[in-house]
Amino acid sequence: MALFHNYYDSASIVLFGIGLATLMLNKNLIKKIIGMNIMDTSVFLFLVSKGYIAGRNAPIITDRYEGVTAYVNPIPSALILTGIVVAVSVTAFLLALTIKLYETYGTVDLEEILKVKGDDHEVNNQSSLD
Amino acid sequence: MKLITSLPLIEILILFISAFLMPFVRKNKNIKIVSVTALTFSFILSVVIVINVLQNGAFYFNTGYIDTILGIQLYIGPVESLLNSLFLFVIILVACFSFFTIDSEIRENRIKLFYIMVNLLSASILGVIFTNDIFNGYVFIEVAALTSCGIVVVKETQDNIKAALKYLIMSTIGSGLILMGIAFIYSFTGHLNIDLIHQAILEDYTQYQKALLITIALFTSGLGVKSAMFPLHTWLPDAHSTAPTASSALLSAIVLKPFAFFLIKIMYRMIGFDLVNQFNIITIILTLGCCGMLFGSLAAIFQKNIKRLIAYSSIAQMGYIFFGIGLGSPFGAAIAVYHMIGHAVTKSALFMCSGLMIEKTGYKTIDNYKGLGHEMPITFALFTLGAFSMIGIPIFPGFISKWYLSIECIHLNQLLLIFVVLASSLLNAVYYFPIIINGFFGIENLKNKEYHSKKVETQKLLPIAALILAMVLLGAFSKNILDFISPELH
Amino acid sequence: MQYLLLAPILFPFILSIVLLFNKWEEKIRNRWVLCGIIINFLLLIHNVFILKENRIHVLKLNEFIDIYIKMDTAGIVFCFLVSFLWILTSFYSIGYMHDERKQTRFFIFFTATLGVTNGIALSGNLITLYLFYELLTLFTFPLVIHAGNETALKAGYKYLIYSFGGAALSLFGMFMIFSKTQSLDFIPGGIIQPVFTKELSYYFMAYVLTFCGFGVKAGLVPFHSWLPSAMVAPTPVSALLHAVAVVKSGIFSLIRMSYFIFGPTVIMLIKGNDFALVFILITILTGSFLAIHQKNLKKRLAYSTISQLGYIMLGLVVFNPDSFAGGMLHMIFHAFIKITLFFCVGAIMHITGKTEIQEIQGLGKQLPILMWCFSLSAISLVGIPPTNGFVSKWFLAIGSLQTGSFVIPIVLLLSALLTAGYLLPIITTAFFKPIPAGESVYTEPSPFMLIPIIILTGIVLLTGLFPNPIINILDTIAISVI
Amino acid sequence: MILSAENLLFLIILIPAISAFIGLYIGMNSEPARNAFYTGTIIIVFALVCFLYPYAKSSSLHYHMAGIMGTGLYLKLDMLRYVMIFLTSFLWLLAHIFSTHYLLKYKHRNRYYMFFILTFSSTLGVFLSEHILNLFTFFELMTVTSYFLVIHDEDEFTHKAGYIYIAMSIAGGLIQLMGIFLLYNYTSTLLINQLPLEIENIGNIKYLIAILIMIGFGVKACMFPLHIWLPKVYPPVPSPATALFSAVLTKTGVFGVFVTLQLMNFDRALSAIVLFIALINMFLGGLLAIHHRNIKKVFAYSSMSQLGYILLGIGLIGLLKDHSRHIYFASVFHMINHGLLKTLLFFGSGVVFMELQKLSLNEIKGFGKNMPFFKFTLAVGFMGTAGIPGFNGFASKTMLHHALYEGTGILNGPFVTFIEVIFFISSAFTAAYLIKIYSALFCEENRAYNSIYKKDVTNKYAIAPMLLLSGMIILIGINPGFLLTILGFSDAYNLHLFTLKNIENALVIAACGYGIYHFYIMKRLRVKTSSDYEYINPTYEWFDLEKNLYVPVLFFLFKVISFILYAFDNILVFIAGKLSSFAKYLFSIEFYRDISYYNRLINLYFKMKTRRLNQKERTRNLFQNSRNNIEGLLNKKEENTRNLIQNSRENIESLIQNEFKVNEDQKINLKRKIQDLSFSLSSITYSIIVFAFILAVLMVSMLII
Repeated sequence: MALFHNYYDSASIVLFGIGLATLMLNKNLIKKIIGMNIMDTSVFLFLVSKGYIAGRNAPIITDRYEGVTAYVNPIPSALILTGIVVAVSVTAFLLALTIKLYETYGTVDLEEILKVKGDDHEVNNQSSLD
Repeated sequence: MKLITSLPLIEILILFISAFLMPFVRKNKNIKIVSVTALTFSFILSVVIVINVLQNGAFYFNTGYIDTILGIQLYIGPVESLLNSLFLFVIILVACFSFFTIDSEIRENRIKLFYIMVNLLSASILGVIFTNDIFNGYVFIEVAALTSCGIVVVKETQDNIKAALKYLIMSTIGSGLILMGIAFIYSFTGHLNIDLIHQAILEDYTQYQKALLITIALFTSGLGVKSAMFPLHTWLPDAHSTAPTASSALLSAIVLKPFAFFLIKIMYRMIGFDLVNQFNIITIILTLGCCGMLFGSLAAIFQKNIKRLIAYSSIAQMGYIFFGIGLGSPFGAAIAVYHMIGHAVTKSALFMCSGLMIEKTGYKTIDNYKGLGHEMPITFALFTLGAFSMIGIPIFPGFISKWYLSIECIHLNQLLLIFVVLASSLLNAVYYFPIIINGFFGIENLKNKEYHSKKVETQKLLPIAALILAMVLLGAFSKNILDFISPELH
Repeated sequence: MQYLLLAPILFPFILSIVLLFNKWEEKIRNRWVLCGIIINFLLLIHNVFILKENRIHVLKLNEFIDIYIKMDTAGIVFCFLVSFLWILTSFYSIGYMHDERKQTRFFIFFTATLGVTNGIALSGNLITLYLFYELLTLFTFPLVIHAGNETALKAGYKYLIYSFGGAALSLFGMFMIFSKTQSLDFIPGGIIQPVFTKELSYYFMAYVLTFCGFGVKAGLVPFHSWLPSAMVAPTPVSALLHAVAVVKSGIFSLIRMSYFIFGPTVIMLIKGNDFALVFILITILTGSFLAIHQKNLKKRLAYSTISQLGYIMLGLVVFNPDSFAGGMLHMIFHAFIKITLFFCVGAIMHITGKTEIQEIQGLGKQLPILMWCFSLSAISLVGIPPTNGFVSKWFLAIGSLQTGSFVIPIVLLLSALLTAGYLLPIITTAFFKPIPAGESVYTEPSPFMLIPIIILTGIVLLTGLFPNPIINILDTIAISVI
Repeated sequence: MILSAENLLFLIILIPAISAFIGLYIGMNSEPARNAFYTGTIIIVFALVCFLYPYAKSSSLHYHMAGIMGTGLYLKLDMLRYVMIFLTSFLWLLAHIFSTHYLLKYKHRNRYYMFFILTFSSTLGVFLSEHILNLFTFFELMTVTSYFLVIHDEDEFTHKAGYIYIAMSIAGGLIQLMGIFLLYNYTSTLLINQLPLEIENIGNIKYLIAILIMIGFGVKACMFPLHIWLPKVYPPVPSPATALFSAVLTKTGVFGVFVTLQLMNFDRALSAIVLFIALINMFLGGLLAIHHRNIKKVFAYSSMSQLGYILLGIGLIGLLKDHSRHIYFASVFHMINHGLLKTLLFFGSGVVFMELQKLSLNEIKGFGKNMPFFKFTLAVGFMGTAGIPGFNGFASKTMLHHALYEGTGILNGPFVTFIEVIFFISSAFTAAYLIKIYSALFCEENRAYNSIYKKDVTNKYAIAPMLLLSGMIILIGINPGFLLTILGFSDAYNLHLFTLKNIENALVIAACGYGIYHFYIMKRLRVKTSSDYEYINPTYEWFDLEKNLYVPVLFFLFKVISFILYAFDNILVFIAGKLSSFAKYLFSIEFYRDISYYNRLINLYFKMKTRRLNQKERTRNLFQNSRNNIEGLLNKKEENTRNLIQNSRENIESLIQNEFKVNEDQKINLKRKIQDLSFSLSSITYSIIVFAFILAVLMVSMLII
């Protein structure tokens, strides 16, 4: 069965599922952000596992260059570096917004925040069917 | 000759550099000047690119001048160049418009942030259009997502932040899916460059039937979220209606389009027409497009807030674009691109007009706009022209894209789809006409409204007028635009 | 020289723009409007008789959007009818709009509509016709809601939705035709060549769609209810638009579609005319039956227009030279008669403010000239032999009998009886009912209103007694087309 | 040259038409000038008609004027048509003289005279036209112009009469038009002289055509099923006009029937139909005339029965194919006599109406007790109509009778005897009702009038025409041969009408008439009231063809069709209304984005409950609305539609109000519930759920396909 011998793919798919579920189901903003990070890491795992060639070591040149065959395929790992940068920046932005919301609403529970009507006046007459 | 081919990269770099320089500029006035000069300069470059492509066809550009495709490759065909110049044209006009309106909408210290975001956003949009490398595309999509969320949140009211948060979460899910899609493609083709992937897929796609299907699904849903495809559009009305006018104009008109175009690139250049038609994902996109068209217009009918109304109408128009893609024929994709251009020009004009209306009357609900046609006649006239293109009065681009869509439907002998196209344009009429009629006619509408009382300064009106003029020209020269676009997509 | 062809279409637009931009006081503006429209009529005469060329491609955007103006006999006949009646209506509306508000706005759109209707008449292909068809709705809309009150706005909405719905349907039909024939130019006898058996249902659907699309403006039954509710407009508008310009352009586009695009042979092949016949017979009966119930005079005339339009469409759907000539004749005669009736009702409303039928008791004695014109036109609409209503009914009946169907003449005659049913009571109440006590004395309307009415009644009676010249012209068209 | 014979034909029609309008203009300022002018024109026309006699006698005149009325104007003059126009112009002259005196107390005289002369010109047109379309045109013109005479008095009663008259004539005219359409379609010519040979070879469609055309003429000739307008129209019309209605306009109908039969070259079946209807006419006319009290109604029914006689003659022409000359001249002769007699009678009723303004026998009893001249003239009229020897009625009736005998050879016996019996009974009825009127008018005792009406009718304008007419009646009565030779009947003199047998036969009829009068009328119809005898009229309870059959059927048909077509009228508006309300309901859910999912479920539940109660209440008043619709209050149509929309608008408002009401109280108890129950999904998560669901569906569908 394909699932048993490529552990990395199945692991990353499972991780992706967990990340997606936490992102969606939790009310707490912080949990959502954590869920998002899990999702991203699962994708990175999947990508890195694609580049892995058994019996070779990481594509980092310590003291001397041992030739192409000694190292694992470097491209996926390079991709993941940019992926991590992107994930970090998004998390930073999300946290900033959550702090701002916390300052005004005093709670991080998204449901509470959404139930309180917004401050600018035209919002309230939007939702009722007048 | 080499210099010409590197122009696209220069364009993107100019915009990025200008964005990075802006924090050092002290006064807001200079910020605006820097931003617009960067944009105009890149617009000039884009026009040069278009002429170059017109003369000697599409060309590739490998960053780093290495002829081997190791670095990131940009592909500049007729569609890309045209989209690039037209989007820049609209962004410049929206920026000029924002010079005067942004001060009243957002706080003093946020203006600098706004213009940085605008430049970054335009840079990333050009990147998404040009790249021939899917991971590079992913990076630019991420930058675009963050910056577009930035220009939404810059208003910092309660609702605004909530909407921005909702938008950001939804787009992160989208980009997660796209990344997973890229990972899948990489896993079984080993390349990131679109053309190489295409050759790889053509060789042995039979083994990866299921994987290919999943990647297409991932890309569709990921990009669908970002470009407000029907079921995944719930973030758009809140984000666009609470954002400041300039940014909502940018968002609706420009930001949604590159993601849809990226989907076209993946579908037709990476995987190829015949292969894509085998999977029934195309019919799903088609049905979602139709539902989008109908749902968008129907929802807009019951809207009271004018910005939400126009936001819902852009969902409907995105529905048209996905309808074009969903037809599965190269000509369908060409019409989708043409509609992108037409809609970009019209929607930005409509948003800017509604912004002016809100600024002058202080209300956002339509019922307060009775007799407005009398008070601010020019803005309302421009709004009416924009609305006419949406409704599909002949000569305007709206009508032409509807005509071509229907002709394409008949060629693929699906006559029922034409009903959907016409029904949605009729529904447009149902919600645009009351605004226009109540504005211009009716005794009690015009009871105590003096003529020209809410006069709008001309410099705010110039960009809108330019856009409407561009719209009419687009309508007039639709034939040669389409001849310019369609060969490339075959 | 070729561009003179566009004069009848562009000149009214220029005139309306001139009116828009200078704020003249009433007298000068009236003079401008009058001589503008008369010049337009002269230009038309010049084009028809002196100008050599009769076709011009104004704008060719792409293979389907191309504005193409062509003068052929059918177009000229319709154009003459419209331009001539426009002169008389402008006289009348100057008199009528004297003490109304927002007159300049009225005259701006009034002149612009003339240009659009001429455009419909002279258009050379279906897409130009569709373009002017849409513009007609947009330009007539402000006229319909001229009164500006709530009911007028509601009627305006209804009119807009119906017209745009119809336009969308006909657009759908045009898509289908265009995708098969790659061109929409009008060629007498139709441009759809060999129809293969498998394509029959395709063309039938195209025919049905275009027929219903253009039928909306021509008052076909299920789509007609905008006409009575549009009666809220001032009388020159309802007289001109809902008796001549709007409805007749609906009919004219039906003629163009069925005789110059589909062609009689094809329509008979796809049995489109049987489909249309059912709708038309219902239109005739609905129009006349419901007219009897209406108390309001204008509403009654509106429903009568619907039924008379049914006559004209009947003439067009029965593919036979006699009935075609009958249909066109009735189009011309009905235009003259109905516009006189509307003018008289308008004059009555203008002077006495009365609109209901039982209010105008004994009015005939106070306004003899007006009511005599009304009675003569009403009698000629009923179709009593010496009048022109009878002539067109004669051709219609003979034509339909030649195709062997008994139903059409019977419906024609039943509806003639009903026409008498709803028009004669007006004459009897006006002339033969005693003037109620305490009725204030009314005098005849101003000459501006009265002269057009008298001229029109004269024309109605004249064409009734000597219809031959018109019949010959129409026969030439009929032969070339069927 | 313009006065050449052919042009005269057209002039005869043109002169009165133009003079009508000139007279109207003259009448504006001076009455006598206008009267003189009109008398002058009629005299000129009469003179022209007399001038034309030699042409008519020798050969037939033809006149053709191209262009007018699309098909051109074809006029023809032969002996029959000459008789008709002579009779018309002569009677019109007398009626005009009579009306100058009669209308003194009337208003709108100007208008009356105009339409009087216009009807004259169109009647002449009917008799002269040779092209069926011209005939039809003048026929319709005559209808319209005479209609304006009918509604001259402008009161409610005349308008009802006018309505029936115009409705029936136009309906008849249109049915006739249908016949003409078919005729033209099959023969492609409409000239009367060319038609007979064309009609041979068009097969038995010609019967349908003939019947349709005859219905049109039947309305005017008061044939049986179409006679209902007669009793209603004659009383309100001013007497001179009624005289012309009965004497001349009915003749146009009969002339039309004759022409149609001529076209069909006297087909046996068609003549049998005409004969059958004639018999009904004769019998029914007489029967109803006996019962009625209003003298104009009596004379109306009497002219119906006399027309029966003429139609009998025309019917017989067709049946007695070879020697039909005899019967032809009999019916023409009877037409002339009937014209003269009816004019005289109606002039009499006019004189009575002038003095008393009443027409019912009960009121005018004993009016003419001591008025010798009046009594003499009416007596002559009654004698003539009853067919007493020595008067013109007798001559023509006996000629008809003779023709019947000749017919015995051809028709089978019993049929002739049947006709014979009907002939006898209806003549007896005629005698009966004439005696009834004579005795009521002249012999009854009426103290009220004795004092007032001592001396005779003074006005010479009224009495002169009556005297002239009675003189002619007697003259023709005595020497019928003279008139017949003028008509061109060769062996007029050896007719020997005054044989003993005929006279004896006529006297027996008169006796039976008196018998019917004495036993039936005096006993049954004269009831002894307190002071005096009172005539009652039982026919009102009888089955009245119009009230019980025509009106209810037509009204029901009209209502049903209007209702169906009304449904067509706003079928689209109804559907649009339903669609928009459904869409509105659909989207109201979408916008409760602030209240949590659970709340929304409760909200929905509440709404469904409230909707169900309004549903019941709304269906109740919807049912109520549709009930009063069905009751056929169609003229309430506007209010219904308005309150239907009103209800639906109120329902929507009430829906919204109680939604808020529901929201308020619902919120209160919900708040308490929510505190302990923290489970809720925010709108963002709501949309993500949707998204996840779709993604799942996508995945599953991928895997399956």
